[in-house]
Amino acid sequence: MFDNFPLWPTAASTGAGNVDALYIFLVALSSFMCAAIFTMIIVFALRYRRRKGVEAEQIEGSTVLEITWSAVPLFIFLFIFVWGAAIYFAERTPPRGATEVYVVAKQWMWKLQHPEGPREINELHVPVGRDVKLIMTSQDVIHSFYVPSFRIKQDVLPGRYTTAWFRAIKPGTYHLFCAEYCGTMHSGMIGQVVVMEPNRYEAWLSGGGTSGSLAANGASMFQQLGCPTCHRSDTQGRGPNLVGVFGKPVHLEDGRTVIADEDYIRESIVAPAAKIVSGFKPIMPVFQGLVSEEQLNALVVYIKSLSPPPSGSAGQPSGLPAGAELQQPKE
Amino acid sequence: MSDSPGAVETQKPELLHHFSSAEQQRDASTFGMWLFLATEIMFFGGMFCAYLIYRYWYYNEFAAGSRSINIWLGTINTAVLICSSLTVALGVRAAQMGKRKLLVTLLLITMVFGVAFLGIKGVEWYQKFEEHHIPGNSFNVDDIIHDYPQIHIDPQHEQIFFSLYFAMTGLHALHMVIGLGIFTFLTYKAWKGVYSPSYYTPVEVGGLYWHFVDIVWIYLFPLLYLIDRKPLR
Amino acid sequence: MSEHIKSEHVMSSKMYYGIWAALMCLTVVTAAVSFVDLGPLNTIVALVIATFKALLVVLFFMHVKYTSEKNDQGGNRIRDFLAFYPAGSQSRGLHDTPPQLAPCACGLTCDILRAALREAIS
Amino acid sequence: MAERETYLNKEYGIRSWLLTTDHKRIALLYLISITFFFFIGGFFALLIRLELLTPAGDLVQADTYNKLFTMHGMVMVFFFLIPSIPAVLGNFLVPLMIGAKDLAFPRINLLSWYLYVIAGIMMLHSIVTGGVDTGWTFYTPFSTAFSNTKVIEAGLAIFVSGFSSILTGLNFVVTIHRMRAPGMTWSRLPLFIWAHYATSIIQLLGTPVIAITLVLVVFERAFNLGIFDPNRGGDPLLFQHLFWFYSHPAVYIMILPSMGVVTEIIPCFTRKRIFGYKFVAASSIGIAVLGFLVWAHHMFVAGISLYSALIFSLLSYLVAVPSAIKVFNWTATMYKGSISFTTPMLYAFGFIGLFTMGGLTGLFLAALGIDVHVTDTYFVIAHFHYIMVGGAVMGYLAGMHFWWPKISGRMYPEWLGKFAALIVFLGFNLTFFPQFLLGYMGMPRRYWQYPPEFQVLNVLSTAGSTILAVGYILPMIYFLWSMRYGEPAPDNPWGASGLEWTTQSPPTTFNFEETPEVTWEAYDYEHIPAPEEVPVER
Repeated sequence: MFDNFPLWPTAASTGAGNVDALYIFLVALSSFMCAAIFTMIIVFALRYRRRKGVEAEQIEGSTVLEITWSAVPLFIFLFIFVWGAAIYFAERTPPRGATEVYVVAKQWMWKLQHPEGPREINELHVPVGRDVKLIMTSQDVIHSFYVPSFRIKQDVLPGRYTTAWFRAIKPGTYHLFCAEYCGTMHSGMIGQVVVMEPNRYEAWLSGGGTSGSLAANGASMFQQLGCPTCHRSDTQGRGPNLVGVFGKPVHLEDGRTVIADEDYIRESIVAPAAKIVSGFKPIMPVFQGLVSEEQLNALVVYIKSLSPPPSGSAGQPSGLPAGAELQQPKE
Repeated sequence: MSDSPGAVETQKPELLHHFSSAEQQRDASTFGMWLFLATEIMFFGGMFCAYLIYRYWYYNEFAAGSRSINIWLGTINTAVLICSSLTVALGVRAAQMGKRKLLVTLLLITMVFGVAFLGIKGVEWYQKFEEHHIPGNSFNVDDIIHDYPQIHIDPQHEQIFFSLYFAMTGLHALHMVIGLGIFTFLTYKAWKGVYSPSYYTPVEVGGLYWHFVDIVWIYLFPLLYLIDRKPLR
Repeated sequence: MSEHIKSEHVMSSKMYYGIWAALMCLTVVTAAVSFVDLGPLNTIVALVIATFKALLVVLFFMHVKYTSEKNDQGGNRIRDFLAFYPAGSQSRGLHDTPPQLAPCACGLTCDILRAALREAIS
Repeated sequence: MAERETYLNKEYGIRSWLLTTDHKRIALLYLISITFFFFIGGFFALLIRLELLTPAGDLVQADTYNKLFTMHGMVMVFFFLIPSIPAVLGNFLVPLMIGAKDLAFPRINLLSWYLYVIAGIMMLHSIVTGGVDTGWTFYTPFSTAFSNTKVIEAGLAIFVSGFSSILTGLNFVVTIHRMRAPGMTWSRLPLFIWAHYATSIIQLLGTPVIAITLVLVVFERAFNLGIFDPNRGGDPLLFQHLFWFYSHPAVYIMILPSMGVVTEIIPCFTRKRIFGYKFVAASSIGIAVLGFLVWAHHMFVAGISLYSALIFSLLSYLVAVPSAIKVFNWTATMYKGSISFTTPMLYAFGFIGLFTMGGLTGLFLAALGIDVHVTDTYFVIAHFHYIMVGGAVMGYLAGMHFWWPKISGRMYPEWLGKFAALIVFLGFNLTFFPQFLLGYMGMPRRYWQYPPEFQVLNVLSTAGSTILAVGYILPMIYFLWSMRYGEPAPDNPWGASGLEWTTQSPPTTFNFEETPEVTWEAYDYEHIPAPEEVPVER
């Protein structure tokens, strides 16, 4: 009936329902507060409107009332804060073993790449019921990845990775918007997320001419760029051994310790001098400008694939780079 | 005092019509200047905040950049500013005591110090210009990288140090130039004999400003010049 | 003479020269110390000296020490700002009474507590 | 009645205005200039609304649209809202209300107006020579490395206007501290003064931070520095932190004075003391202080850490408490009052209603989980227009009507005033309420074209904006009309309690015949007779 006039976005992800619940609660609370205050104002305005011979009654104030109407809202606010924070916490914490889709934003286009290989532009196909983690970066200015039906939004910044995740629960086609103003065609930087039943997703996956998995591309980049010359899989290399590095703490030359996450690996490629691993010399060339964002993503995925998935994750997640096992360097 | 809105006092030309007493007027002016200095603290504070964050992130580059600045010029400039602060303080004192010639002399000496500061600053900037350390297209820190093979220097991060160096010293120098303008005005008025022991607020307020600019430099000096001067390992 | 405006206290020039000498010494000290390896203490020492110098300038050259020692009407900023008296006492308050942001906040808190106590007892 | 000498007829000629140091004349200079900018900004807003009538981008080019919303934001925020109440009503009333002859620094006051004019000319110049397309938020690296529009000039214009704002705030603080009439203690100050005091503190401590931030942006663009550009090693989030450190408190620069106005009007037309004077005063200060601690709630999805997001969300809820206190106190003041429905009172009612809605939707945005969904959508647009237009502009109009008799010495046509108030209220709600729905549906802000399912609500909003425009033009017309044809105003047409009503309308240049001595408390309405006929009908 309301084809052109919907009032509520579809709730198509596991998180959407939680956001809607809090939203409905707040709408109810606000309506109640508005109704209460407006009723009071209207009643007072009519009941105490100016009349001949009736003087206003001077009232100084009431400390008890003041404290009440400061404390009660405060407690309600704190309640809302906790509820909102809980939702946010879930939104910001991707489950282990989520399929990792790499997103590169540029003026004015979304480029997405699945771990299995397919690349998409302004379109993202995902199956129902799978956790999908988006690892995003920008080639130029700040963008923002926004899917209203999933209730997720995350700014995408140049020079670093930000992440978001969702699990779709309802097949359909949903809007993908850029929500951070990014220049002339900001409003044209839109696309769609297509949520499919798993079997149709598999069909889609095998239908497209894939160019090899992301990790496999990364592996060949790794060879092409000559990385294995130094980053050998033993301890004799001039660079650190990269097998098993990802997700582990790394001791740096200046005494700090960092966790080897995506941002760290990325930084180590584009600006190797920033963090030198303890015991090594700063001899690695700078790759800034020599590798594109997509190639960088492939390299990061490849290096990640050199580390076994964290133990305790529920089985082999379907999203693990398909070629990870094959690409393990021969010892 | 407030009963008689001061028929006597309004005869003084320097008392503006809307104040009820010279004291109220003087008080308002100094209070206003203190508030303005609070504003200035926030103004420089924004930049100091950026400085601290980047210094924490890019310590190596900041240390190396700091070493490449001429510490002698920096120290001399600090001394010059402290001397100028002394002459300002003495100048306010001369105004309080109604010594017109002394006041004019001290104000002039202050300005000489101020100009000297800017001159030395100019020399320093010129050195940086010759070394291609000015951020922009011709920015080049190969010399610094070469000088310190034992630390790892990212030219981009080095550029941030120099960006902040020029922004901070540049804005400080701009404040000095404004201060010189104020002092030119004060000197002219003092020479004309406007100030007396009962009316010297402009000198005092101008002095507050000058001292504040001095204080900013007192912080800029260690933060920019003395990050890491200790012998390298 | 009515010219005797309160803060018109003239400080001795000797004091100014003393402060100047201290500032000069500290400048030399801070530059010299930076060449000595004190580990992380270098930065701290540099900033402590800078703060001390700034304090000297504020307290003596900018006359804050003097103006906060006297405390008649007007002129004194620091103590007035922090001065405490309940907001209820309205006997003060000619146009030249000092600023009372902090006192009002304190006084208000006081009033609230007093009223709350009264309500609780009765 | 024989012509009395007033500040308006004391001197004539252009010089007597452009070189005046009289705070009342400077207030009028400000009034004229901000009205000019209000209509420029409003014109941009109408073009935006017209473009959004249809989903396709068909009225203007995408670039033009981007410039329109940027200029709308910059003009309205920096050249209308921030100076609006402080520089016009505050300038006019602060000395009058505390019994002073003028502000502490009349010449600096004039200087601040000239700075505003210079800034305004720079802004206009950047508009006519190409405009700016960065959004009023100047986010880097777009503003420093990608935009090819007049960013430097606009940035400098805002820098200069910031100094104008700082000087106004400085003047107010010194005046309130040092120039009060005998007997005008802090606890007898009108709450309008308290609100302006809190506002001035924000202006003094917040504005310099945006000034230095914009200077760094200008440097980065002009001299290729790399402080905020990640491609040159900088950090764009640092820019956002510095920007919002001012720009969030700036919201309170806009709304606090409005609250002050409403707090004057409600006691007057209920013939009652304000309920809980101390709490209303303290809540102004509380808002000013807490307002400085919540800036990063604009950045929940910008890439800040989980924990800082939690802290800023919590603090944002704290700042809601003093706002709630004010609303409750205004409502309680009406209890057992003797209420008359004049134009200023209608605007005050409108203010309370719209501000309440704006504030309550603020709770949605401070809730982290919901903010992720609705930030950067029309929900945010609606929320801050409820605060800034529904709140600040309603308060401004309320104040203009309330003090117009004092400013001009004439009464405006009351029935037209009521009519306009009604139109503004209806037009406003029709314009902005649909935007809440649009936002929750997911329409992002700053979109030149949009998917067709958003159209119906956009059409409603555009329709509302034309009504709103009429509502804003009407008062300007009848105010101008009343200056010549309005009935002469008595000294105290409303029977109000402030010191400003004890002097003649319009006041003389030095405000008071002799310095008043205050022996009564604020809002002393039991001792002031209500005027026979409130208001002067027709």
